[in-house]
Amino acid sequence: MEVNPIIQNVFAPPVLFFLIGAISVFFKSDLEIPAPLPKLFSLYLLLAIGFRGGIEIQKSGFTDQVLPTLSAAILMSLIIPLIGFVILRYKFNVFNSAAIAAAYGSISAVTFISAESFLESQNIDFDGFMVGALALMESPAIIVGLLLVKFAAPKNRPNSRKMHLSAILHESILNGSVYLLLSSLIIGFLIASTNPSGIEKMEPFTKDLFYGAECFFLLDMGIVAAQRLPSLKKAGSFLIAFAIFMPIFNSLIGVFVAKLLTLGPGNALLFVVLCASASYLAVPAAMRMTVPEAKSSYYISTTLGLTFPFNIVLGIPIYMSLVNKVIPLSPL
Amino acid sequence: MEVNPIIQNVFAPPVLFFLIGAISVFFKSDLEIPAPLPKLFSLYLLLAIGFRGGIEIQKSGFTDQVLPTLSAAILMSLIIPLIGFVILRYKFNVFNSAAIAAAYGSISAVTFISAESFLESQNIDFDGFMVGALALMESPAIIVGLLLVKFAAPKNRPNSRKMHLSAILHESILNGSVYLLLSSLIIGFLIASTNPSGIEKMEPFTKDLFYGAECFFLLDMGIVAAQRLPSLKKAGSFLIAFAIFMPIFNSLIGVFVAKLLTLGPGNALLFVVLCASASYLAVPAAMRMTVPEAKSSYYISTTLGLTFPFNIVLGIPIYMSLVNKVIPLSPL
Amino acid sequence: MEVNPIIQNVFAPPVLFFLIGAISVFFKSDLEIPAPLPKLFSLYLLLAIGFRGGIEIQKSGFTDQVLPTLSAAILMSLIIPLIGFVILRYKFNVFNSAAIAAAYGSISAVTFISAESFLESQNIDFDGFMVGALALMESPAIIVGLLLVKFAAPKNRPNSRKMHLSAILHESILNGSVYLLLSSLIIGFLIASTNPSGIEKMEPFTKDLFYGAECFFLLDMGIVAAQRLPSLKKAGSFLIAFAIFMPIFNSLIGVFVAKLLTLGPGNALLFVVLCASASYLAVPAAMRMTVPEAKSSYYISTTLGLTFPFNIVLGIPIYMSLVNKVIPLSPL
Amino acid sequence: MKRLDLIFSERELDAILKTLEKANVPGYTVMKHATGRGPERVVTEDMEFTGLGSNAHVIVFCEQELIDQMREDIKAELSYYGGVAYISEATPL
Amino acid sequence: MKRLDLIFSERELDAILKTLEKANVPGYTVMKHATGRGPERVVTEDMEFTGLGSNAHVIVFCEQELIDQMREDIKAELSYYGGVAYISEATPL
Amino acid sequence: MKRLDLIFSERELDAILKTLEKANVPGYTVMKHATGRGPERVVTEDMEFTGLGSNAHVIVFCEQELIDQMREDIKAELSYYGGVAYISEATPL
Ligand SMILES: Nc1ncnc2c1ncn2[C@@H]1O[C@H](COP(=O)(O)O)[C@@H](O)[C@H]1O
Ligand SMILES: Nc1ncnc2c1ncn2[C@@H]1O[C@H](COP(=O)(O)O)[C@@H](O)[C@H]1O
Ligand SMILES: Nc1ncnc2c1ncn2[C@@H]1O[C@H](COP(=O)(O)O)[C@@H](O)[C@H]1O
Ligand code: NA
Ligand code: NA
Ligand code: NA
Repeated sequence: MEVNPIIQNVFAPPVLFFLIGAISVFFKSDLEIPAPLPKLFSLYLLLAIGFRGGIEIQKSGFTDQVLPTLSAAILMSLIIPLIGFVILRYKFNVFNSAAIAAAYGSISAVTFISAESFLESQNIDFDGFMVGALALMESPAIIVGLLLVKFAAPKNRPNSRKMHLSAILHESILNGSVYLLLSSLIIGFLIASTNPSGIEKMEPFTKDLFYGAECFFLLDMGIVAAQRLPSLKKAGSFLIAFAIFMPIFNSLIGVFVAKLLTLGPGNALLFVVLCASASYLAVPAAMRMTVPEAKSSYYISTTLGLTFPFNIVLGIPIYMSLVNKVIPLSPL
Repeated sequence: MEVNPIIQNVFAPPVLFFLIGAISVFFKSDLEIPAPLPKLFSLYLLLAIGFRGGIEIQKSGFTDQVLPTLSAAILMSLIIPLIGFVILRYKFNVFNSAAIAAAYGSISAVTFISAESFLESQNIDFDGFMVGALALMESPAIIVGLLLVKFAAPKNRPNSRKMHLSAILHESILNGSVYLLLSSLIIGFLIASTNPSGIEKMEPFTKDLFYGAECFFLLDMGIVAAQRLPSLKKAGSFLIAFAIFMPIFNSLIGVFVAKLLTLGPGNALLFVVLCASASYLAVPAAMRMTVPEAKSSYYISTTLGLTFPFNIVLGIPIYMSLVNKVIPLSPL
Repeated sequence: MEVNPIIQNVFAPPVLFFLIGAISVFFKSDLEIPAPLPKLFSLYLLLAIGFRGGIEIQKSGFTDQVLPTLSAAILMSLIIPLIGFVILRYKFNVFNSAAIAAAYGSISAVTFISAESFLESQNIDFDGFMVGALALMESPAIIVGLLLVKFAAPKNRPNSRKMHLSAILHESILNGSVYLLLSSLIIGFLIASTNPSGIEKMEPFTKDLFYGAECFFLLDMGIVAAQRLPSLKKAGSFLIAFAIFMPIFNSLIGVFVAKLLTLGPGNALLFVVLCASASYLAVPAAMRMTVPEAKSSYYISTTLGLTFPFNIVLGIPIYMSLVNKVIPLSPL
Repeated sequence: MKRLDLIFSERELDAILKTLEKANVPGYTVMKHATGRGPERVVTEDMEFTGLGSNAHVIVFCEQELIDQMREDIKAELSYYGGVAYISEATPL
Repeated sequence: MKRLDLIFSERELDAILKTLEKANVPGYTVMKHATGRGPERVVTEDMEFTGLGSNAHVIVFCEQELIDQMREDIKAELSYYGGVAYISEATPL
Repeated sequence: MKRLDLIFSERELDAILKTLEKANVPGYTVMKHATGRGPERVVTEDMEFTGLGSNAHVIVFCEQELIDQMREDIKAELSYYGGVAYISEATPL
């Protein structure tokens, strides 16, 4: 690769739109995308990524790599929150530590989408079953986070409410974004199996439009991320450092697991990005309901204000270099 | 046909998205599509179905079948409310009976769209002029409903306001959804006549995107329908039975009229679906304004909560079998 | 040209949708497109027109015509407000005169888009760099308007706040719509230069969908324009006359400047339309913030309620005839 | 000064605003997209895309006299179509 | 009659409405998409698409007794999750 | 406790919120997308996509002293750009 991959990444439409969104905030432009329009794009992206992933999984079938990779993905989303928790406990109480750790164990679908776009622009192959990993990594991290609170929290948890296992499962699996992604994936799979003509009719919506809608949504994400920055300052330098170094650390674990799994470079990048990204949809929803003691600005400002932009702009190309170093290009 | 048509229908993307919407409610997922996004899709579908219908009508010209079919459609939307009214009067007062009957005499554009998608997936032909029938069946049912109230209501109608004929016409023809459908149809017709190059430029929006937008809207309709179910229980078993048997009864009349009209199987199915479907857009708007004595939950919960899902999931394939039985496949 | 160009223009989908929007208001239909859906389409159109313009500019390169045309465009947007101001001062105070004049010096992106659609339907060529003129004409008119207030307003301006140059620049350049158009243009240019494969992936969103989205937005603009008419009557006949004759007057200046610039008929029409159109996005935002003494209904009702519909329906074909008369078809 | 809160279906908005204009109120504020429940009806968010429509919440700050003037008209409208109206005290800042 | 204003995260809307229904209030009005700041939290518009959600503003016109009846339940909910509740006087039109 | 209702163009929202923050109010709630009419201007829904913007309705529950503290700043803002401000009584639940 001749050109610096970071530069190459920055000159992709989604990243550029993200940047002009962020810049508009710094220059105090009154550009805004009013609610609920961002929700429309967010729902659309989840539906489309799920649907297309389901089709790809059906097409490629369950190869040897699928089961080990999905298992490893779930494992990562169980282990990363534990590591994050231990680190965060230096500075934060159990509630905040568990909530932030869960966010970093879980994933960000839009970061994943951006990594896919990056791979496509570099003509690097990847497999549809990685969307399965995406879908499977949201819930386990939430469960770990809630169990950490359940067992590590002081017994005299103020205003405590009983946290039933059923509530934990409900929050982790039936969260709107998890549910939409999973069920769209199942629909895609079913359609590809039983009714392939349906795919073609969906594609103008789920495929052709996707890239542009991604750009539009990233324009908004740029605005949102930049608006979060001030409240990050209040959160303190420990958390700011955490929001950058935790993804890098997770990407390092991720790349070695990807090597063990003998993933190709495309799948490896996606795996690393799943490890490195942090959730701002499912995890905040679950934590707000079940651990109101945790300060929401901690877990939302770090994920949206720092980790997300870092991954989108710098992280993905950095992880790609990492993958290229660690995983020798096998002659496939 | 080897495979059960109901199963075949269920494995189409629109129906599957409808089902996951409904299931999300049963599992108490927090998936939601906030207002006014459903309105966006609803407006889009009306505009696109009208526009495309207008083009088709212009292309196919006014064949021998057009006038009889459209006249029969109007006739059906005048007769069905009368039958419904007589049945409903066993249990309900004049106001409620007239409002519910009008809803069942009128049509549901999204049910019609779903029937078109079903026909396409089965490679069965149908004609563009059936959209004309769709557009023409909304208003007459409203007019009949309002005349029923005007003449059958007790003379000492409490809080009565004079119901002028002009108000009745206004509510029935200038209702937003009727107006958008009709005027888009006219635009489509005009463009096809005078400026065919305009069609091509519209198609990515009105045609390619249509199927995906239909799925997205049906996802929301699934949520809405499932949320309506509890209030249906309150409405009582008579109304629940009515919401299932009235469409079946109407489909039976419809299929024989279709036979008399010598419609092909595709057009016949659409005709039957128009008879069997019930309105949740134009009729509720008109009834709310002019017959506030009618309980809106009666006519909205039956149409949205029961008749619509029944038609989408089971009705359409059942009506197709009916059509196939009653209308012998002529060797065209 | 055989057919009357006005008739030809009216039978284009965008104009027809505009008209049915307006007609729905006259017939008191309850058709409405609720906020923030119009904002979605407005943002989309700005993003897409900017992006595509940026690509075109990069493709065609900076020809000899680019610099003179862009300079002339800026000049026009500086001069027109001055002329408008002098005329308006016969009837209005400094504040109202400056605000209205600025609106007419600035441009309307949707009028520009409609002119492009008109040219395409007539198979007349035009250049991408005209979008540059579009982007450059918004701010100067605002600056002139604000300077007019700064220097012409009575010294004892009631409730006066200091109007710093920085505030003026901020309002004129960092206005949301100006910023989005300009930055999308830059992104389009950058992508076309560095990453042409990105263009193709954006096109279903920015190009294929464009025409349909334009129609949908014009449907809403028809509603909005017609709703503005009553408040125009209150504004008085002087302002009504101004809202029609000022665009015509500006188009006359425009066509002669276009001739001087030796623009081809397509570019000439776009240049004329930029001169003749009036702003309802950037200028009202700026005036509201910095010149609250001006009555907003004056500048918003004239631009939206009269000048915009006039240009869309009658203006564009009239200007085209004008261009065809003044600019002899050179044998290119 | 008084504060008048009116909550009713957005379908009646034009009629209510006409009543307010007729009484020459100094101003009013409208917030749409409200949902809720009254003695009989439930208004949910999904009604926004159906023909029923959701609720509007109208606030009017004005003198007691104006309220007395509009009372009968507003009450007639609300008793026919449903909706609530409440008055409270308010002091200009 | 009293007017009760409740402002809290839309995530708790179902729980609060259940409390209102349990007390048999004659009705209520809900306005979503509210943002704001409380003693601890800031709720901005962008939270509508994230998992946090924005605020809901609920208005209830009812008798004082009903309020007394609901007080403990509402306070428990709001003290756990945040939000404010205020009562004022209101007279039916 | 008092309840302060402010209604004004959303374009001034930042300035008003800055004033509230300066006075250290315990919190506030913002509802956007309000329309309405004042003595001079009419604000309709279509202004949301034009440059004018619609109205914001801000509610503040706070002590009288805080209101006294903010009064001049708020009045200056509202008299320049338009908008209304009213105070009423409110008791915490
Ligand atoms: N007691 C109440 N408190 C607050 N809002 C109410 C009350 N009663 C009715 N409403 C509102 O008024 C609307 C119309 O009520 P209804 O008279 O039942 O049609 C409801 O949907 C509620 O939004
Ligand atoms: N003093 C106040 N005045 C008005 N609204 C408030 C006030 N305090 C809190 N709120 C609202 O209640 C929401 C929840 O507050 P909190 O208790 O901080 O979570 C805030 O986001 C505000 O919308
Ligand atoms: N008397 C009033 N009652 C309720 N709202 C008002 C009143 N006067 C003005 N408003 C609101 O305040 C906004 C700005 O008013 P104005 O001062 O005319 O610019 C209006 O658009 C209304 O929403
Ligand atoms: Na992660
Ligand atoms: Na029917
Ligand atoms: Na101009």
